[in-house]
Amino acid sequence: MTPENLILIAMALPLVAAIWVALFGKIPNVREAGSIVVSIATFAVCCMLATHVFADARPSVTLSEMLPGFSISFTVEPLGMLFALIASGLWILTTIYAIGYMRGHHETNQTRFFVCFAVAIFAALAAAFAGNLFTLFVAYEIMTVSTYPLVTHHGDEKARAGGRVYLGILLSTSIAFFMLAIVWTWHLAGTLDFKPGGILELAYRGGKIETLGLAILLGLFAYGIGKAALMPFHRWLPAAMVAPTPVSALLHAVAVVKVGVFSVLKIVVYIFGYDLIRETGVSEWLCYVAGASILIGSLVAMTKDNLKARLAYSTVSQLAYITLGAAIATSGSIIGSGMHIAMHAVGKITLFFCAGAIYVAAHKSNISDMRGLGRAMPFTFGAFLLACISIIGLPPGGGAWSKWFLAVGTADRGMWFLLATLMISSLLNIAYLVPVPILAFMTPKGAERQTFKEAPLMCVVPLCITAVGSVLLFFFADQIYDVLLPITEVTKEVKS
Amino acid sequence: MILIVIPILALLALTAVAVARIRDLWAAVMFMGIFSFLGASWMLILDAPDVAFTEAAVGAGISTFLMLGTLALTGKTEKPTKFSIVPLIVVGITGAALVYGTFDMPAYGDPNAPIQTYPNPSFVEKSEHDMHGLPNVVTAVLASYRGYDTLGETAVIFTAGIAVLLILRKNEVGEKESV
Amino acid sequence: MIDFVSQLPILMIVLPLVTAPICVLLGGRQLTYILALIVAWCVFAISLACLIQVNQSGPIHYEIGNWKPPYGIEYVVDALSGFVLMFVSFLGAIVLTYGKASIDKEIPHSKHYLFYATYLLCMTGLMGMCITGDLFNVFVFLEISSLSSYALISLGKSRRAPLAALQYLILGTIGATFLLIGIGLLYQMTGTLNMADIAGRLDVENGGRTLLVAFAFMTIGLFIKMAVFPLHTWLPNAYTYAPSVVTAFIAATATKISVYAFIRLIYGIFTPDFAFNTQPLDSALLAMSLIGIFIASAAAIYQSDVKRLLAYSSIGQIGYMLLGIGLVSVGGLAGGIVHMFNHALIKGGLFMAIGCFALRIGSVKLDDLRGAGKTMPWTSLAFTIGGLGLIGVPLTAGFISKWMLLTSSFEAGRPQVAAMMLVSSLLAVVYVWKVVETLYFADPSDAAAKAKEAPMSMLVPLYVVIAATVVFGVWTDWSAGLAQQAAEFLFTGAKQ
Amino acid sequence: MEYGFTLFGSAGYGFMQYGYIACSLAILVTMTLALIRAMLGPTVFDRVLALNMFGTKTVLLICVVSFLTGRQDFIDVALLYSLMNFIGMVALLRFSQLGYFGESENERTGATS
Amino acid sequence: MIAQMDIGQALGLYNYWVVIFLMMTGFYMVIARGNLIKTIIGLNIFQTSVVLLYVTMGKVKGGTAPIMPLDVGHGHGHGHDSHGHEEAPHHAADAADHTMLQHPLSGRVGEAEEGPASSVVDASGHFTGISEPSVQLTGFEDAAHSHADTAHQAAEAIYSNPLPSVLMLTAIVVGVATTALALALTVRIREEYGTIEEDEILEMDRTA
Amino acid sequence: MISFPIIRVITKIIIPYILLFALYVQFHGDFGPGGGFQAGVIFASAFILYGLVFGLPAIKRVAPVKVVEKLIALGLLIYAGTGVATMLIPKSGDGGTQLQCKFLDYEALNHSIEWLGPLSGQHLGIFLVELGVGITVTAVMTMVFYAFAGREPVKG
Amino acid sequence: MTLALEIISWVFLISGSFFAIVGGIGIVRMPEFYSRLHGGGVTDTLGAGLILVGLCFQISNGFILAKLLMILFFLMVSSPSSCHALARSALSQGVNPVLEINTYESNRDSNS
Repeated sequence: MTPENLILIAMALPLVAAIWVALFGKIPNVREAGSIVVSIATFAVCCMLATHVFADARPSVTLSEMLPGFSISFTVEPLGMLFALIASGLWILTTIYAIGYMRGHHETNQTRFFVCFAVAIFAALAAAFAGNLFTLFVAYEIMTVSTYPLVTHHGDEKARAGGRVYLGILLSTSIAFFMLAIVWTWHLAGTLDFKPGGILELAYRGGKIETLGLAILLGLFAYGIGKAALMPFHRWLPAAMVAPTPVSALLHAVAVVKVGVFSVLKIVVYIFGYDLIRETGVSEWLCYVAGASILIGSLVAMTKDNLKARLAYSTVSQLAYITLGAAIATSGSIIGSGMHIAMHAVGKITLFFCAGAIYVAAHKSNISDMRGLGRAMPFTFGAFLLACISIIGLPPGGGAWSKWFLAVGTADRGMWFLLATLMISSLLNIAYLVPVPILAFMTPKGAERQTFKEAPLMCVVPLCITAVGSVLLFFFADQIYDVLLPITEVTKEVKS
Repeated sequence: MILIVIPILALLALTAVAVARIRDLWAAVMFMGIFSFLGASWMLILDAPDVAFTEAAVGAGISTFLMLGTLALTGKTEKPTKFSIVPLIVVGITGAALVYGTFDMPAYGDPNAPIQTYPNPSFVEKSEHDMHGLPNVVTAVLASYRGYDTLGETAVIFTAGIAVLLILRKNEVGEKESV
Repeated sequence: MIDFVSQLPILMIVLPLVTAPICVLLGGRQLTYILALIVAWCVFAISLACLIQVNQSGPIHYEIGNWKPPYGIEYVVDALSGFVLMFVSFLGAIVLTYGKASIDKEIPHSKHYLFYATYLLCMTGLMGMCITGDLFNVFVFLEISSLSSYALISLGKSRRAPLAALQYLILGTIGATFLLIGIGLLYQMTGTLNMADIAGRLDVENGGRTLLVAFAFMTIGLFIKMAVFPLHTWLPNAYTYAPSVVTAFIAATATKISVYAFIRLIYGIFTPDFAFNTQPLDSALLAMSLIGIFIASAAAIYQSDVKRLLAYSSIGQIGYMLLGIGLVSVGGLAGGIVHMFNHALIKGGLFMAIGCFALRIGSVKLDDLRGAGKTMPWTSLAFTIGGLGLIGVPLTAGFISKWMLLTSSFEAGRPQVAAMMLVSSLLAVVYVWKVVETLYFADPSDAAAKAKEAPMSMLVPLYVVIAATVVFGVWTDWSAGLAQQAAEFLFTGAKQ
Repeated sequence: MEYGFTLFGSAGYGFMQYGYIACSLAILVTMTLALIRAMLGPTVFDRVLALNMFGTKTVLLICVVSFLTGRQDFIDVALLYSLMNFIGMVALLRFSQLGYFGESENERTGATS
Repeated sequence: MIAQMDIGQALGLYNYWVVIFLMMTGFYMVIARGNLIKTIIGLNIFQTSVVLLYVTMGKVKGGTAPIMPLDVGHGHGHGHDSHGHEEAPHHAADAADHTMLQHPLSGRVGEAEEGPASSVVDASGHFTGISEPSVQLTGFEDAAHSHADTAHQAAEAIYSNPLPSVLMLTAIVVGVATTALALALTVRIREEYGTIEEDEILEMDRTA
Repeated sequence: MISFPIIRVITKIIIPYILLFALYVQFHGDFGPGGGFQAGVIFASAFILYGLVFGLPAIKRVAPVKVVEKLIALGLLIYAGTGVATMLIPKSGDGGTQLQCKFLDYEALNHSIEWLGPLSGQHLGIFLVELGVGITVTAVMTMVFYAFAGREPVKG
Repeated sequence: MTLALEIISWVFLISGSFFAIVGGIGIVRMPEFYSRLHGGGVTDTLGAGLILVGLCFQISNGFILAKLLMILFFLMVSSPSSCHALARSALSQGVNPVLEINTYESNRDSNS
């Protein structure tokens, strides 16, 4: 099988899953067996594809060309491959977890849920493989629309209100800013393809756009990609917390937010070219906005008692790390951002799985109600603790490496203030995450009699796997670094 | 000729204003008939007997019958409405625009106007040649040169006919009233 | 042997025109339907043949009655009119195919043959306006189409239908009379009615003021017919209270033809130089269309009747077409033309879906449509896809035209227009989503819960149209290519 | 301005023309008077009477004008006018008698359209 | 703007201004919006005025209607009767009379009277006119005769432009079609609402 | 109009003349002012007058609704049919070639009748076309009259 | 045509014009409906008739003469009958003749 075919197969599989689920909606076992099988197959295909990509192949497929130079096409490069691997890998676990959660929770409309879920994964893969801005945009929009039914899954007024905020912010930013930025790029560069070294340099050198214009364009991109949850367009993230927990896991760990920051990263690397950004300094403001998002997100997270809300704000903060890395635009920080996508994905999904497991088992969602739960649910809270470590950036959590690279990046650019921000933020992370397992393990049970036990096996197994994964990533960070290195190297080759 | 035209024009204007002002709808319809009569007289003077003929048949004839028939079914007087300045302004602007547009027009009856000189040979001269001795050039143009327009016109009348049928014909017994 | 190929342009118009009286002569319900259906598809086939012929061998001129243009009436099928004729006849045919069940329900049976005759006449009028090269002939066919649409609209079941028709009649007649005044002034200054001839004989030095007024009057007349924002008052009522089939047909075609006539007016009769350089029409058009888009879209948001909502959206969409004209570039014009086509498909599809709802639920109030997504899944899906097209989501037809408009507004040096267009799309998101949310995520209303899926005879044509919106959103060589060709033709034609 | 305002058209008229013009003016004066009555009312019958008279005067005017312009074949139009005038009168009377165009009570035979 | 126009030009346009006044009266009635019937009457007046506008355009000073006179052979052989004045003093009037049909300076009046009948119509009575197509006419001999005459006349007489008349015939028909439809709708509205005052109807719709 | 015997009598006297005049206008339209449309209106006026004076049922006996309805279509068909016929009949071009005519090209109707001799296609075409217009207009106007007269006023 | 015919025709025309105007004045100045009917009758028959007859003398073409006579016939038939119908209709609709008005002065206020 050629890598080109693998791309198509990888993307087709989730759609197959969606159709399968839709067809066998009436028979839950068949439906879900299909889901799992397809998700494993997708991951396998992605791995096969990865062997090609990591061997410096850049397979490319063009589906249809709508206008000259304006097409739906896919090109796989390391960053996207990494993201695809994360998405497809975690999809398997999420699917298993979701089955457990949904059954444990007796949710309605499960068929719709799994269909949309599969479509969202398809969109994530399409975004990962996107060969040009337009394809990325399409995938991005498909993701927005397909996750909307997931957010409003409960169908009550609260869910619909949350869904409205979710869809409203994501669609409006993407249409009003992202689209505008794409058109502008097209106008400037005459192409939308992702090219190593960026496509805007020529336009900038040719005087078609001033530095201020470039800064505005970057701003349009950064805010247009609402999924990156850069403040002040982060409101959709907490609003989407009305969704069932597997959805939150999907939204906040794997698919949606990661598509956002991934897009930002990709635009910085392949559209602007991070040398251009660094040279012109157009991203400095973005650094500070990202820094502010990091701090504010963390601070807000501390005030939330609802676990999912706290995690949501934590995500806002963590996403800003990635954006910050992109904005700093040194090769180290870019790699750090790319790594952080992986590290945070694995860590955060664990946290959400835990939150869901707690909810399934104990029907608790507020942190203050979780006193002493750790004894009843040791695996869950153990996993929670491991993931916390990774998110905070302490060894042996994977997050340590990515944060390290980011910190090095700020130091390279002499942004000492931002370096301090990163450090303070890590402290804040400790302050809002660690109390949860401490509360669960260390405090005695409350007065009421509690007879909780662990959530169903289908829930616990995935979360243990991801927790272990987040630790393993610490030891295999080297591989990720190697994988991501070509992104920056290619740029240098072009420069020289 | 101008001695006749000017009174006719004055009467036309007077009638038009009368129609606009009068509240009695029946009288308004009658004035409309008068307006048509006068307009047709002027058309005759303007060398358009065919148009005058038609206007007489339509404006003073069919239209009036229809209006009266409708009034018979509806009601005879108009309720006084409160005066609004907006329509007057709109009308004023439109009228001013039109008057402005006349400034570059060829004068009335100018034989050198584009309309009189352009299709050369003119319809009159051409139709002698084409029509094998059809004296009424208007008919020749109507039915032959621009016969297609007239087909369209017939289609319009046809449309109006079946449209009125669609709107006013009562439904057959056993069908619910289309209300 | 009769050479039918050379007679195609006239057959296109005369065939339905002759069939209408034949319908009346025959009477009967099924027979006339079949006859009308056959003729409608024949007309589509003919128009397609004409379009192909035009693409291969340039514009077709057909002198009716064998009289040379300044004397007789001439038909001109060029790239633009061929394109418009094609989609008008297509929508005419497909809506008729779709409409049997709906007509059976909404129109008294004894009037069916009259209905079909009127429908064919309406089609004749619209196509006649499009194909003719003679200015006065435009007026005549405009009246044929208008009169028949007044009659068709008044057939609605609501008691407000006759009033809506009368309001349309009054405004429409004012519009037509303004057009007539303009034609008269133009004729007086040039001595001819043939469009190409007029264009050649315009004498701006000596008749500037009269020509200006003629242009203004014709423009306003056409604006009324196309329901540009401040002159739109007839449209919402007319669309809301007309029978479903009529709404689908008229909404898809009537206003587009007026836009077409306006394009002809600017590019075929007056020169763009006259319209845009001596008068600041381009800025005026842009301002007007943007204001129209915003106000109409905002009004659409507040509607509780879906038909009315879509009607307001139509007013907004007309703004996009004018925007394309106002950009005064090949790209912008092509965008406007493509948007005519795409919007015809999308609006046709949406109103067809609404017709299905009306058939099964009996009402198209938002309240009554609650939860129809469950009982009428296919119709709801069609509506959703159409709605996405209306928003301009990528991979739907609506996107392509918006993209073309956006890029050309950048090229025209008006990025602010592009930005406002994008912001206005957000309003479209809101009103479309309002309906979609009601369909899928609200508690079913009584009527919707009892409804069953629309019959196959309606769904199949509906899906043909909806599929077309997707197909032309992905493979745009054909639609955008033809529009591009037409726009280039207009521009180069104007330069000669 | 040569196409403008010469009192008697492009060239002088003969006695005949003056005569016709005088005659037309007399008719126009009568028309004006009829119009005044139509405006004043007060009953609807006054208006109908004035309308009828106006119509007749139009017929005359057209006859005279067609002689004046030398196109006597146009009195077809006058013929039509006289017909329309009569029919219009009948319509008006019918309307004022019955209030609507439909069948009167004693003429009704149950036929419907 | 107006200052640039001389009086003559103004007088050359007065017809148009009257027509515009009529149009605007009709237009005012339409948009002043009250009674539906009144609105329709307004539309009618509006359209009739447009007809007048067109017809005014077609007129040529000193021209006549574009219908070639049929009744040749009577009087002096022209469409209009020249009243048989023999007296010398009346000749001026007679000539002036002719100018309405014929070009003032043409002086070919006499030729037109006697020439054509012999020269253009051949012995068999078939018309072989000036560069006539091969079609021969016998069913229309009368017309052919008259045509022979009028053919020459047409060269001399000024005819007003027939095209505006033709257009306006169509426009009038369109107008009456519109009126009929509008009235039919009005009848329906009255049946539905019981009134034909627009504001009352709208009020009823609002409260309904 | 029972109560107006004089009107009834006068109407009876006048109607034949109206019809005669209508026919005159119809067929003399090539020569003087008038044509199909005007003739149609006059024809219809005669019907309307009859209907006004003698009542709707009386006029419906003269011109039944069904017939009038079909006549509406017939007139337009005659017109359009003439056009289609010109399309189908080839005209003889130069040197005996057979050319296909365009729509409404009356030259195609040029033909020769044994006892009459050659007949101008233009005349024939215009005649047919005017006839079509006349029929349609008559029928439509009568129909519209029926439609209005068939309704009854609503009290209120 | 002879001068005599000319003179006769012009006499008719002028007297016709005169009666037309007189009738016109009558229709405006007469005090109430039924007396105005009289004025209308004068113009419609006498005025119109005289003018048409006067025009008849000017015509040499028989066809046009026939048409003119036709018009005359129509007017003569239709005007009186419609006048009659009008009067009758007015009477039946309750427009009563105001019999006590004898002088123009006394009707000034009733007319307003």
